[in-house]
Amino acid sequence: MSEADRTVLSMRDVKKNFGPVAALKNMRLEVRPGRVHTILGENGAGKSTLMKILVGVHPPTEGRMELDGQPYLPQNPTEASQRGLAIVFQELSLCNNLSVAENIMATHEPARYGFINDRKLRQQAAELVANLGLPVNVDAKVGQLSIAQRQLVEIAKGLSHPAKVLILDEPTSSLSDSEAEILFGIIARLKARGTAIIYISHRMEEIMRLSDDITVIRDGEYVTTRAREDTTIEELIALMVGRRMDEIYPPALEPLPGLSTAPVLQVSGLTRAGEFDDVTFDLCPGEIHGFFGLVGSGRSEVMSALFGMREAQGEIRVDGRAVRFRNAADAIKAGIGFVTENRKEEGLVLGAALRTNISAAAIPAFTGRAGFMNFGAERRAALAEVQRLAIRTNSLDTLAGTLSGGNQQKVVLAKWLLTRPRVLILDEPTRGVDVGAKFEIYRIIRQLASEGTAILMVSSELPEVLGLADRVSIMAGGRITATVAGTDLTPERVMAYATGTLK
Amino acid sequence: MTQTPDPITASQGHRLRALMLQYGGILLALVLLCVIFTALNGRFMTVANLTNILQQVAVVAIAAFGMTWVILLGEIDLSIGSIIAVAGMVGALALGFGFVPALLLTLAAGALMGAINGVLTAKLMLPSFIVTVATMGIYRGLVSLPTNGAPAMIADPAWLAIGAGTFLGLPIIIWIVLVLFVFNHILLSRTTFGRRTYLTGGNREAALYSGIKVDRLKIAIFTLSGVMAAVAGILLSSRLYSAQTNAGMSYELDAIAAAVLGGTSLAGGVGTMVGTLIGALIIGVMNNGMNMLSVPYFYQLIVKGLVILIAVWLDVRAKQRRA
Amino acid sequence: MTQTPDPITASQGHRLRALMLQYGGILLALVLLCVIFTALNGRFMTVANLTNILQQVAVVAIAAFGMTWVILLGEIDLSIGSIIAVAGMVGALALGFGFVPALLLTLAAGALMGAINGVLTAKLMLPSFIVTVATMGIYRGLVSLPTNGAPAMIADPAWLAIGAGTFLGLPIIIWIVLVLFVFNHILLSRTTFGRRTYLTGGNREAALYSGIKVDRLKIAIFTLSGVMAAVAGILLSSRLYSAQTNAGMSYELDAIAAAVLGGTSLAGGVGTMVGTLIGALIIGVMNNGMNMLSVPYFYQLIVKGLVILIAVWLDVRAKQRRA
Amino acid sequence: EGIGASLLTQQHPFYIELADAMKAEAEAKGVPLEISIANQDLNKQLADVEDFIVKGVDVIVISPVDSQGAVAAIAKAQAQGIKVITVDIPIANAEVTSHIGTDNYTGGVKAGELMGKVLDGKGKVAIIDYPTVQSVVARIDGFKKGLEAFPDIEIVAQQTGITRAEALAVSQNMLQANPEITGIFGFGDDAALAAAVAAKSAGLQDQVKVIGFDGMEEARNAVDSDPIMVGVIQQYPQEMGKTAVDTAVDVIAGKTVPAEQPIVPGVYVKK
Ligand SMILES: Nc1ncnc2c1ncn2[C@@H]1O[C@H](COP(=O)(O)OP(=O)(O)OP(=O)(O)O)[C@@H](O)[C@H]1O
Ligand SMILES: Nc1ncnc2c1ncn2[C@@H]1O[C@H](COP(=O)(O)OP(=O)(O)OP(=O)(O)O)[C@@H](O)[C@H]1O
Ligand SMILES: [Mg+2]
Ligand SMILES: [Mg+2]
Repeated sequence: MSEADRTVLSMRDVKKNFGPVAALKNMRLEVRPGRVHTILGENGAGKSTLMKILVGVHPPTEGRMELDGQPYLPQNPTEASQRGLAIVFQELSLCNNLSVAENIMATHEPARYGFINDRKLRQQAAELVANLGLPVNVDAKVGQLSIAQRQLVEIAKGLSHPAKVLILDEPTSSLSDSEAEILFGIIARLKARGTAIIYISHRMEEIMRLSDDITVIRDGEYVTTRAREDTTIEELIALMVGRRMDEIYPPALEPLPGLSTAPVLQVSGLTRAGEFDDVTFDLCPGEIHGFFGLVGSGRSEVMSALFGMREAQGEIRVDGRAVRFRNAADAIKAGIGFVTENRKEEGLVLGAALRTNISAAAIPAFTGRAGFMNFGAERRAALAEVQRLAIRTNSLDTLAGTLSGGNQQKVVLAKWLLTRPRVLILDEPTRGVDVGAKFEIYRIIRQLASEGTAILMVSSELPEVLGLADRVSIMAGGRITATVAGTDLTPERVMAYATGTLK
Repeated sequence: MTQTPDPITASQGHRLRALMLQYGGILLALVLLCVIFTALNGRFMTVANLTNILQQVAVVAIAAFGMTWVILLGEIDLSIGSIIAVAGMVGALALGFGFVPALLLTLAAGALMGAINGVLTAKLMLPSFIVTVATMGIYRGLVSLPTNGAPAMIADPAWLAIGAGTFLGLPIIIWIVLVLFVFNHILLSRTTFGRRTYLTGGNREAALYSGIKVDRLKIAIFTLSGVMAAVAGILLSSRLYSAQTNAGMSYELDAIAAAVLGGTSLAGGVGTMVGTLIGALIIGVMNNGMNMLSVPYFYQLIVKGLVILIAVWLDVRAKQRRA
Repeated sequence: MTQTPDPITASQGHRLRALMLQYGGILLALVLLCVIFTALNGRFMTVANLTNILQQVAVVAIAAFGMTWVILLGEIDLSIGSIIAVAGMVGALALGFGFVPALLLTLAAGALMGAINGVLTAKLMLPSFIVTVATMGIYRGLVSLPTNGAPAMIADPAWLAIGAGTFLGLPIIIWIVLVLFVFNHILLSRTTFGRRTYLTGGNREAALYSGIKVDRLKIAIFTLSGVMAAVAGILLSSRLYSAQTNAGMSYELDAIAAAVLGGTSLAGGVGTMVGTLIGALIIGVMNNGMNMLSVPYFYQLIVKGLVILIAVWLDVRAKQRRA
Repeated sequence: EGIGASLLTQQHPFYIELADAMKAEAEAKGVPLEISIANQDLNKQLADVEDFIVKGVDVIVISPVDSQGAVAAIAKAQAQGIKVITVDIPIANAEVTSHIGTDNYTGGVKAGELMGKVLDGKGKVAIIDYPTVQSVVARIDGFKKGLEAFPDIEIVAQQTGITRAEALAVSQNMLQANPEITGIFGFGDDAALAAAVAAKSAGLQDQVKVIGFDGMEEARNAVDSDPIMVGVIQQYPQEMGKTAVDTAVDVIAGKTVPAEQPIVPGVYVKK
């Protein structure tokens, strides 16, 4: 038996129930050293649950697992890590008030008699980060980092000690292509060293590039495992969603007749020291305006300033009238909606019901007489959004925190669709969303645009930006370096502006 | 994929079951207590005694309603004991202007003290724990100034009737508790104000992004808590025929305990008025029942602690089962 | 983007500045208080009086060290006041077996009571607020049983020397505070135990995922808090020549206030022992200074509240400036 | 059936002795006695009395948490036809069947006179008080009255120290601010004993004289053995408790009892 045929980790007939919810029904998996094994499935199919079972966060309800031919049933993450498994979690599991270095080295700090050697700790973390080629400052407090940088820290943490099996649960969901490239380089090196890698992602191109084996799961059930050479994107999608999909980026729809062409939003000279500088653009009804840039280029900050959550100099006009938003309520009243990028912190109340989350930004719309909530209308509206976005849940009263990552993202989207905004800001709207749902979201974006909603779309996924946007503003270092449209809208040009090689 | 059942009938049909599921543990604790006390003392389960319990629990229950709001926001209000005392004193002194002016002045004083807590917490962004520890001292100091620490007697018959009178055969004080319970319950569970409170307590950042004016809400809720404490202070001073400068001392702990017993999470975002009422009743039944059984004071302390532990444990277990 | 300076020189060079940045606001408050009291009373700034302050603050400071751990974890311990009393009583009664056995028994009792809090919180998954409200009553009831509420006299010279004796010219009680401060400070800032506490308090989920045994940690920390309270109880009983059954009543609030004044966040994950010590000193200086100035009791309450507000406000402002 | 007693506290030796004396006497007379502890909370006292009413006691003995605020509880009991006897602390503005108590004001005067005598009529005096308790206020007023006879004695500080720990800190600080203090009056034994400790730790044991109030065993021993403790005003809880129960028994038997049964405090000085 050659090394590559050896199974390092296997699981058979694994079941996992969360109360009445059957997250996994009959999972099967064989992972081999030096190969990237991708798990593919829709949102809520059970991928993260599978990984959490592997690293001892949840015990399986039933089933057998083996590691190196030995029975394997980790009771907690420590045991899993001692047995040689490492994981980069989908939902960030970092401590905001500690530094990057302290997070990366958490629980295996260089220490003697329990005393931590801080110098060594920072050195080791800095070395690790440098070796990995990650652009993060190890002394920064994690709470001050952007979501993308936190994801890089999470990756560094997962790689901070050697492992036989490395699990990456949607590591690229908030990375832009250039950071993703760094990660792919790392993966290649680990592969060469014989590390087995379990990889989860919803980005099909990436999957086809990286994977050696691909396991498809659907509704918690094992569907099939294919070698990458023996399959195609189309087939995988069909296996995953149970039907054929021809296109991912739906074509633009005819705009409704009588749409005004006057800009609905005009931004000029928007500046906030240290974050962004002289941001100027305008936005017309029905337009999809993309914002592209590398991590930390300041796009999210601009959007939160537009939404009244940050003070900034400069002028914002809505329908030609100058406005000054003191808070998000003002912005919402002016018809702006904002799908934020960090769903856990800014998007959702994890401990509240789905219904409560979906109506959160549209409370005024469900206010009846004397401040009473109109529960019937709220339920009907929430239900409509749940169905439109195919959010996987069995009740509107489910707590948002128990949904899978991608479904949580859809809830945030639903919440803002419900406000019927005239200007919708989307910050990484498809972060962690599966292909089928992505298509659905794109279709909705198109639909909204055709009805006259103006859309500002921040995305780090270049294909997504190119596939949807009419115009793209490219940000680098807090400034808009170019705005391109039409035939200029090519991947090469956009990347060149983003990285600063073209000015 | 989405096996969403019809949401409207779902919520209506399982109403009662949902109630049992939600409060099963804590209700069980309350019922157990009552059964035990009834078995041990025949006079426990009499109308007179149950009325007694409700009257005795009134002050803490009303304060706990206000506290529930504050805790739901993820904040805390330790000053309510002192506000109770100040309210009584303001009432006693203002009764010179007549009953209605005194009532209004007292409620206004409660609102003002609550609003100060709220403004300091929301606008200066100080932790509410430390703000209300500070105002707890300040208000307690203030209450003692007019009489130099002595109590102020109350003779106004209308004021005294609040604590001693009856209406339709039920003590007025119980009516007040019921009305305030219904008011707070509806405000919390049926209005947008309540909804905003849950959202903000659950995730302040997300609430801000959803367009909720968190600062205003916070001030409103601390004000509400102050008003509830003022009502509690009115009842207390009426029951005691006097305003005591050390009235309400450490009632904040009882109020918090009632809320937490009733399932309110100190992290914010989770809790109900029904739970708080049950929590307050548990505390009241326990105090009364042990008095009826002549349990010596120190043993009462111990038993009370044990009962609280068992009640929360029953509740936590019931909730785990459900999940 | 990553302008990482050399990390090692950076940390050494900016040590002092970092200290000022971190504690600037609260240090300023402490210094201001001292300046005001010195200006108003010449006897304030004397060695004798400063020794006085340190002695008076000792009990609360030590309890606050323990409390800081608990709060860092995102929990709370309201039972320490009662543990202080139980510790004194155990000591007084156990002195019959000799000084050393009494000392050990007292510390063991503190550890046991803390561990009970920890186990109930960690293993039964009850909220620590309600657990320690309950044990506050239970321990307070227990302390009164042996003497039926009366104080127990202490005559053992070694035990009394703890509160009254000196060593190298400094009262032993101050030595104890210093040693425990250094111990807790190092344990928190330099060891893996401390780091785990920060991680767990900052993000419990993340800590679990990182393989920290959160339950064990929690029990250990409540135990530590119990031991600290026991030491505080020993000091108090030694200073008072007796174990009082109402000793330490409401000291938990002072301890929490000291920690929060010192910048410890009740949400967990943020705080230091240095801050807590400064917080405790502010409380001590304030009490002493106002006594020296013969400020009447009620005004003291008010002034104390105001000073706490101003101190936290200065601190919050300083931190905002920095950010 | 029987007597219900609602006492102010159970964490003070005076009240412990009072309760013990009541229990002993009730046993001797064969009458049921139940004791509730109000723990210094007037609202709890009211609840305790309400519970007594429901239980159907014949007589209530009460040591009011507050001499004015307890009116509510007493009125409630009397409205049900239950007779009320107060011990230790009298009730203002209400008629009770009988009051048995120390004359705190007179005790305070005696303390003032003693202080004047031990200081030879001159010096500086500090007071530790508890301003929200009326019996203590009476003691302090009496003490000041007693000192009026000594114009060369000046009261230089008056601070609040409720528990022994607080009293210790307060006396340390007063001595620090006024090192020329020669006399300290503590409103109770705890305050006085703490003041003595503070004087010693400040090295002023030869200068300061301390007088207390209550006169429980610990304080009396201190007066005997500790030169700083020059005297203590002594109350008689046993006598008070016994009288209270005897009075209650008489009331149940339908006898008339005196409305006032004052127990004059003694002055305990070194043997
Ligand atoms: N703690 C939990 N309690 C209840 N249900 C849960 C819990 N965790 C996961 N689930 C449910 O289990 C199912 C699988 O979730 P999981 O997170 O594994 O999906 P996923 O495949 O990782 O999806 P995504 O691509 O969106 O991340 C979902 O229906 C989810 O709601
Ligand atoms: N190397 C770094 N170290 C510390 N902070 C950084 C670093 N780089 C950027 N930041 C911070 O990150 C923020 C910029 O991230 P932001 O989220 O605005 O970028 P973005 O363009 O939206 O990109 P993305 O959302 O993809 O991360 C700024 O607040 C900046 O201070
Ligand atoms: Mg997932
Ligand atoms: Mg961003």
